[in-house]
Amino acid sequence: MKTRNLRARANCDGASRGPGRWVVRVLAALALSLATGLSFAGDEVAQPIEFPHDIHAGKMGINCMYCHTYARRSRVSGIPPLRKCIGCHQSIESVKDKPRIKKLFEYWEKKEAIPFKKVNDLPDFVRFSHERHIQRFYFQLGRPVEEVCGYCHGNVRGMTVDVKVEPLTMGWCVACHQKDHPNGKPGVVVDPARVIYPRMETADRPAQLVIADTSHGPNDCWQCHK
Amino acid sequence: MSLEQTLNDWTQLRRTHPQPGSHPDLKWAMAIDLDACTGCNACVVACYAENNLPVVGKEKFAAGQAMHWIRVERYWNEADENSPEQGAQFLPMLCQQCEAAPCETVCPVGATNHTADGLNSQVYNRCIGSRYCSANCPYKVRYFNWYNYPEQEKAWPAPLPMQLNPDLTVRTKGVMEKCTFCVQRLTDAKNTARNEGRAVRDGEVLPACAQACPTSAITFGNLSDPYSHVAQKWRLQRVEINKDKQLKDIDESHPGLRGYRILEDLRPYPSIMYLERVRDNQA
Amino acid sequence: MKNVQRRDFLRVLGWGGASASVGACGFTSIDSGVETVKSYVEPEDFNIPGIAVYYASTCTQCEALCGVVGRVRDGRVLKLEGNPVSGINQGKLCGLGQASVQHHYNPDRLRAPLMRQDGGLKPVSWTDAMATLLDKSAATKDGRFAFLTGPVSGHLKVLVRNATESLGSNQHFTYDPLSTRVNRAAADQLFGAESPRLLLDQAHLIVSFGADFLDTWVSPVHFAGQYARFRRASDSKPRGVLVQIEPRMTLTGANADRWIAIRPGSEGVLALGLANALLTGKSAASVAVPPAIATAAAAFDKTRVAAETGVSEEVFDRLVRLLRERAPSVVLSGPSAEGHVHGSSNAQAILALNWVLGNVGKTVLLPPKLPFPQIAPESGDTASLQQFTAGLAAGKFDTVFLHDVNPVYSAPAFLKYKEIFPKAGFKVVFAQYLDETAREADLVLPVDSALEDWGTHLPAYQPEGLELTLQQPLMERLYPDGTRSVGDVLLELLKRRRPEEYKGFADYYAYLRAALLRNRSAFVDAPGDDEQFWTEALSKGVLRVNAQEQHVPAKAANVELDFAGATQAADAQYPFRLAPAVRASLRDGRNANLPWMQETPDTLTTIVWDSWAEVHPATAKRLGIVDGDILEVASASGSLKVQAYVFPGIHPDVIGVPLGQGHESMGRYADGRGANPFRILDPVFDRKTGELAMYATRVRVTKTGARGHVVKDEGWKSGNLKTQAGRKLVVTVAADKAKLSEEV
Amino acid sequence: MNSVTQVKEKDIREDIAWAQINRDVLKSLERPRATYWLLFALCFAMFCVGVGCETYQYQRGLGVSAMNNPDMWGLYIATFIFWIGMSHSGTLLSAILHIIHADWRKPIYRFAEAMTTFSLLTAGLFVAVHLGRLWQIYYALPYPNERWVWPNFQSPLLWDAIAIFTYLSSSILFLYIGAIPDFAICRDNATGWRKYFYSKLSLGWMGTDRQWRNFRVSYLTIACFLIPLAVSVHSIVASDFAMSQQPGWHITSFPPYFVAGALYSGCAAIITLFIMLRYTFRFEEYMTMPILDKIARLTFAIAMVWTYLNLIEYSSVWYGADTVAKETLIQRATGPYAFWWWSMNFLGSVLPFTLLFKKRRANLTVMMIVSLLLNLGMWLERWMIVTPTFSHGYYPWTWDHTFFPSLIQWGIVFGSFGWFGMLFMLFCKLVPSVSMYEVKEMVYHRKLAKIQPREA
Repeated sequence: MKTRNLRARANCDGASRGPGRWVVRVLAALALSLATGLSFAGDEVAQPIEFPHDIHAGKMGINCMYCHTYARRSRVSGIPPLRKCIGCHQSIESVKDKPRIKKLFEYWEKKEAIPFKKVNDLPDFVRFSHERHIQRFYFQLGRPVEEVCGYCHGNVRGMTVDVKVEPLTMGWCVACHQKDHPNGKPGVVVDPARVIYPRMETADRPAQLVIADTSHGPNDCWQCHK
Repeated sequence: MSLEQTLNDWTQLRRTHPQPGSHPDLKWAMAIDLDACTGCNACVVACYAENNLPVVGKEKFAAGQAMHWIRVERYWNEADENSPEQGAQFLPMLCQQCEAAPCETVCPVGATNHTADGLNSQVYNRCIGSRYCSANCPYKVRYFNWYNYPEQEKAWPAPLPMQLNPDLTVRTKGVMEKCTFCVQRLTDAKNTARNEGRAVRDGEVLPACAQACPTSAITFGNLSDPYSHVAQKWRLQRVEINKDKQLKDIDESHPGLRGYRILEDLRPYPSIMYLERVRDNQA
Repeated sequence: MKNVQRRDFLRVLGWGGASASVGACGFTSIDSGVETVKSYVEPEDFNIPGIAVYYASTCTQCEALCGVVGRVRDGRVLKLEGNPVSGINQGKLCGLGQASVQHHYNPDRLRAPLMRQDGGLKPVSWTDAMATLLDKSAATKDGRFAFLTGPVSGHLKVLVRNATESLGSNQHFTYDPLSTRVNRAAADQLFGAESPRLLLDQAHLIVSFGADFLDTWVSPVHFAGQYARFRRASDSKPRGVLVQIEPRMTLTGANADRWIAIRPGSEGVLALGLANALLTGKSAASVAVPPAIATAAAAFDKTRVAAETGVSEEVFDRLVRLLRERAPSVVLSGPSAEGHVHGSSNAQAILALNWVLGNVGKTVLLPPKLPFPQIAPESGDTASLQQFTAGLAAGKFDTVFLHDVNPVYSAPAFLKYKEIFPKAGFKVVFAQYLDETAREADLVLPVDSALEDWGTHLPAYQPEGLELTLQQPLMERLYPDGTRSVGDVLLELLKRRRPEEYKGFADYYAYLRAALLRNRSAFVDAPGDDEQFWTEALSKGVLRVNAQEQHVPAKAANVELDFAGATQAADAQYPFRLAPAVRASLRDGRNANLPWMQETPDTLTTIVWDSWAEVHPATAKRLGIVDGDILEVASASGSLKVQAYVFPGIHPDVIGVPLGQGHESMGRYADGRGANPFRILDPVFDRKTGELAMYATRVRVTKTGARGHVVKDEGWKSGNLKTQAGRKLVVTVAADKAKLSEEV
Repeated sequence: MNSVTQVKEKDIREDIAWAQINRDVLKSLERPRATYWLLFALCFAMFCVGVGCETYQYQRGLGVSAMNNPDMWGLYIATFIFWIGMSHSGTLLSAILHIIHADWRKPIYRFAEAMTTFSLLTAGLFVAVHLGRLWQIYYALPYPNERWVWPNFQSPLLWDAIAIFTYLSSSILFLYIGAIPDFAICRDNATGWRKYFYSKLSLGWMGTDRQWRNFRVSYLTIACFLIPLAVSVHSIVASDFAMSQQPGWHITSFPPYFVAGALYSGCAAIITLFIMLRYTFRFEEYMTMPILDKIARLTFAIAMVWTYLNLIEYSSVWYGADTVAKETLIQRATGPYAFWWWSMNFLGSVLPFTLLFKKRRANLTVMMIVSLLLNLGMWLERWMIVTPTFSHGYYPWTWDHTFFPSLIQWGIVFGSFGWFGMLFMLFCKLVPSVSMYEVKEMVYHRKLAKIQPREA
């Protein structure tokens, strides 16, 4: 069983039922506690059009958000509307006859959306906002885009078809939110009694400040669980 | 994070008494004016529409398994037996989002606990359905999924599922659920505010019930913001979140105070203040 | 937003997280390549996946016609909120309005036209259906056509009228089972307007004779908003006092400071008694009161009133004192006062009190004059159904269209509607469900839901200025080739009959747009170019019409009262009066198939999913009735079986049975539930207007011996607990103790 | 240790040959007769009923148990407490009586301990049955996980989980260790697979001095360890209620009250099984009437303690400040549950007085019936603690005075007895239900007492 599946199962509460299944999950969960350190490998996904990220983001150096334009405005990043692809490619003669571009134009003629497969998917009970992360790290803290998107999506410039590079499980999110990422305002002293767990403080940082740092992060189950 | 750390947290978990300043930035609270409430049920329907509540049908309703997060209760006076001359008494009852919530301490898995902005959260994924929270809830406003409504009980025959709100899950059998103050709206509002680098404005976000209420009987807002409408109401009624006896209880003669919290003497410190219903005896 | 584009984006696309996940954790696989995500073909700036867009429209659930905004996300309408721009509901919305999404997504909606072939209704294609429709209507001989609709206004009314005329007929009937015609007639006579503008929030006192303005009467959400302000106190005005006088407690009565149970039918007597008491010591000249009232009133002194109405003298005096002290006030007349042989006289006597008290001009004003009468609201009545039925019986109609009505369900049994209906040659029913009437039709045309259709509406009650409300689709048709807009169908018909006039219009939408643009000048601050005007109109959902204000007449027109039969001798065989109460959730029964409406407890009895008979405790005691007893409520015209509910808020001589249930064919949530009191109404009519007297039916009640338990939210499992059992749940404070004026 | 003096008269005949003891006891392990299989089949059938009901409930959801808001806990929790209570018998007999050298316990403690273990197992079932999502039950365990989420250590339910696990494991250990010498005896007399089976179980017991010494020490240690545990377990179960905020639940005297109730039902159950075993396996020689008499008297004593605590509960509620709690108490006595409540009090407090009469104590039939009734009373007690508070709590709107469990619930409760029966019958055939080596000790001490009577 691959680590990813283990993680998936551990985060899926009640999706698959049936007597005995939960035993498996106990084992899975226990195994997980050991397996947290393991490296993660996503597998290739067959897409209707193998979109070459390496050319667009890598060679051309196009900003991720030029195409994934919703990421900074919405909880979902979305994939570019067909018109956007056409907008450029109808004027790029050099590659007009490449098979993928041909395919692209076929879809365009049919005025039909391309049925891409999701690579990075979250369970439906998770409330995750691209907007917040982009706004904070890209716009407020001015980190470079490849780093900001790279936190979760890895080095997309190196891939043709995107591949999932991080497990995107709760433990993984928490691990990141526990890190001491710089906080806009100084930590407010909050009564620790009001926030239950998982508690984020590490030995070197007092509880109160941590809560202020991450109180709207994973300390607050409702921030991510809907 | 080590077990020792958790245990250490556990020792400092709950006080019997909420501290002033527990929620420096944000503390969601309500004030419900029973003189304005006409008992029209608009809030109830709004809640069904917003929160994907299943319609359980007559049989299950008869079995006491209805799923209305907010219910409008109708009481008569003892004297009303033959002619209720001053009408009926309506009470919209929803989760009181207690500050020292009896439900939170008893949940074996901590599926329900207090959020940083003073809500009493219920995490469906975590819930194992021991129903201890409901057992310990004085208001009995927690509702248990006795059946698998979405799939087995067919609570939403097609195309009704298209109406379901994607911002929150549809609960399945075996989990406890309750009023959340429409947390999905609150979270979105907070995100917007933080994107714009400001605090949440008063009136910027309302739960479905408050938004629908034709008489605006429900005031909702941030109690930690002294200028918010709800905070003003609480202050004016001399009701304080961290007291279990308000001025009104201490000094009966004090004129003009209508604010009270239900079953306050049990000390759950509810976040909902009710305003007494007014009747004119001259009429 | 340009409409063309909106139509495009309305295509539903499956975005990640766009679909509500089913199950406590719903779709939980986080493996790659499982879910598909599609991109838009043509992007729209205002449409961001995962973010909801709001569109303004109009709620057509009742005649109030509140403005709504629909929350649309990824092409699906999710929820309706009140439209803040609308002067009617100012951003608020009642439960029934919220529930109209369930009309839209209802599993029992018709998805294809049905045509009667060899006895049964068989699904056919729209092309065939339209062909038949056009042929049949073409074949109709002049004048032998009739159109029965529910209350209708705006451009749909124009089309209906023109379609009727194009078939050489003028037989357009508007039928409303819950008609307020009596009230409107009386108001028209007394104030010169059918629905005068009421400033409840300005009043210091409201005396309502059965007008349930908080729940079911005229424009509930608007009045509820006013009521809230009416209850507040300020330095300028005290907290308003509400007195409700009615035989059966309505929600408004439940909120009254004083609820007075009155003998049904004697409301007018009480009103005259009050007039008498108020006028004594005043010269008739000093107050502008209709002479007839003044003269008639003289005959009604305290004791007589007490005797006839059953309202004690002490209560009467208190009422007089209130009316003297608290000015300005408003006196309202409602269905329970108007549903009698002498209903009109009751209404006039009651409304005339506003003259006596000098409220007219202060709290009772006139709405502005409507520039275009052709789109004026046609609030229906029941008399028209009688005429229609008469016409059918006489075999005067080859072809009939029915839209937005369900007479087979809502017509009283004595009309024998179901038996007579087949006499029409060709019966076309526009319907959303296969309801009782549609079953009898020859051609059933499935219509769009209110959230799919275009439309303009003119609310009969205009709170401020003059508002024309726009109705626009909140999403694409659920069944694009299954349902159509009535407007489109009628336009089709008109194109056939009067090509030269109508060939210009592609569809109903085009027609509306053109019609409104043509009269742009008629609207307040209509901006520069058409496009801008139209866009703004759509985004607001409300158009303010330039209309000149009307002022109330200085003196009331005279009225003629006729109280014959006001006080009838007790009937030994049928000792009780039937109060067919209107429920805000089901109204005339058209909403019985909305699960939310069935599941939300009734406001006063908290009963769900059923009908019941309200019996006063004393009566129940006398007849040995307890909750859950199955009673037979029988009138001279029929009987029904229904469970008993012992209810203090009702006059001992009255049995209350709510309307709306008892459907035979409507849908899975409505069918075979409860009983339908429409059926057992007696053929009693208001003497002046000929309206069906809803509250005049006399019934007798007998126990069948069967007993169930009443399913309700109230603690039926705890010995029918009705009080707070000593807990401090709802606390009541006396008005003089509270300091409302100092509250925020 | 010199326990000569502890040997009471007539607990056991002193002239039983040791070989005969072996023979008599091992006889109970021989190939079962048809009646055994019949009984076993019966228990299995009961168990199947339970499983059937549970399966249906698992598939459909807990709604089928007719629970509702407010009646969130039905029979399941009541019966859970009942079984936990049962489990206190064994500990009482083996541990407490062992420490105070009440040697008459020796012939009967073995099956009592078995009872402890099995009723704990049964109780455990009810936790699972009660849960809405039992496939997530592991969330209640403090296991390390990548989400860094721990159970809520504040919740009495969590304490329950931990306490019960500990108690279960240590009672199993206790049972097993106490039986090692007997397993050895079985091993020596067995053939075929039994030989293999018992030789594994007896852990190579040779009966050397060293083994005996270690055996005694470890046995005593666990005994001492077990007593506080037993008390704590039921106190914790009590705190499920006492720590809540509901009228009629948050009562200080609950923990001792529960413990007393537990011992009470435990003793009653012992009497029942005592009589059954004595009858079926012809154990008259070992399970003698004097012993029965002693248990009976013990039972009476505990019954009185229980009654006392019960009255304390009532009076503290009655004179307490919480009006609602008083209301609930009155509701119990006069409301829809009046019959159950009064019969509970009668069976629990009045019936035990029959045990005062020597003649009754000597009459097996009477004792059988009484002991069964006492347990019924105890079961009712649990139900009367759980349900009335739910159906008549603080909030009047949701009162439900008509609550009655559905057949599904009854089916599962019914099934649990089948499950217990099955386990116990297996036990009888696999483990000597009378501790042979300790009976021998008794006989030996008897003899000693005869030979050298105590000097005045």
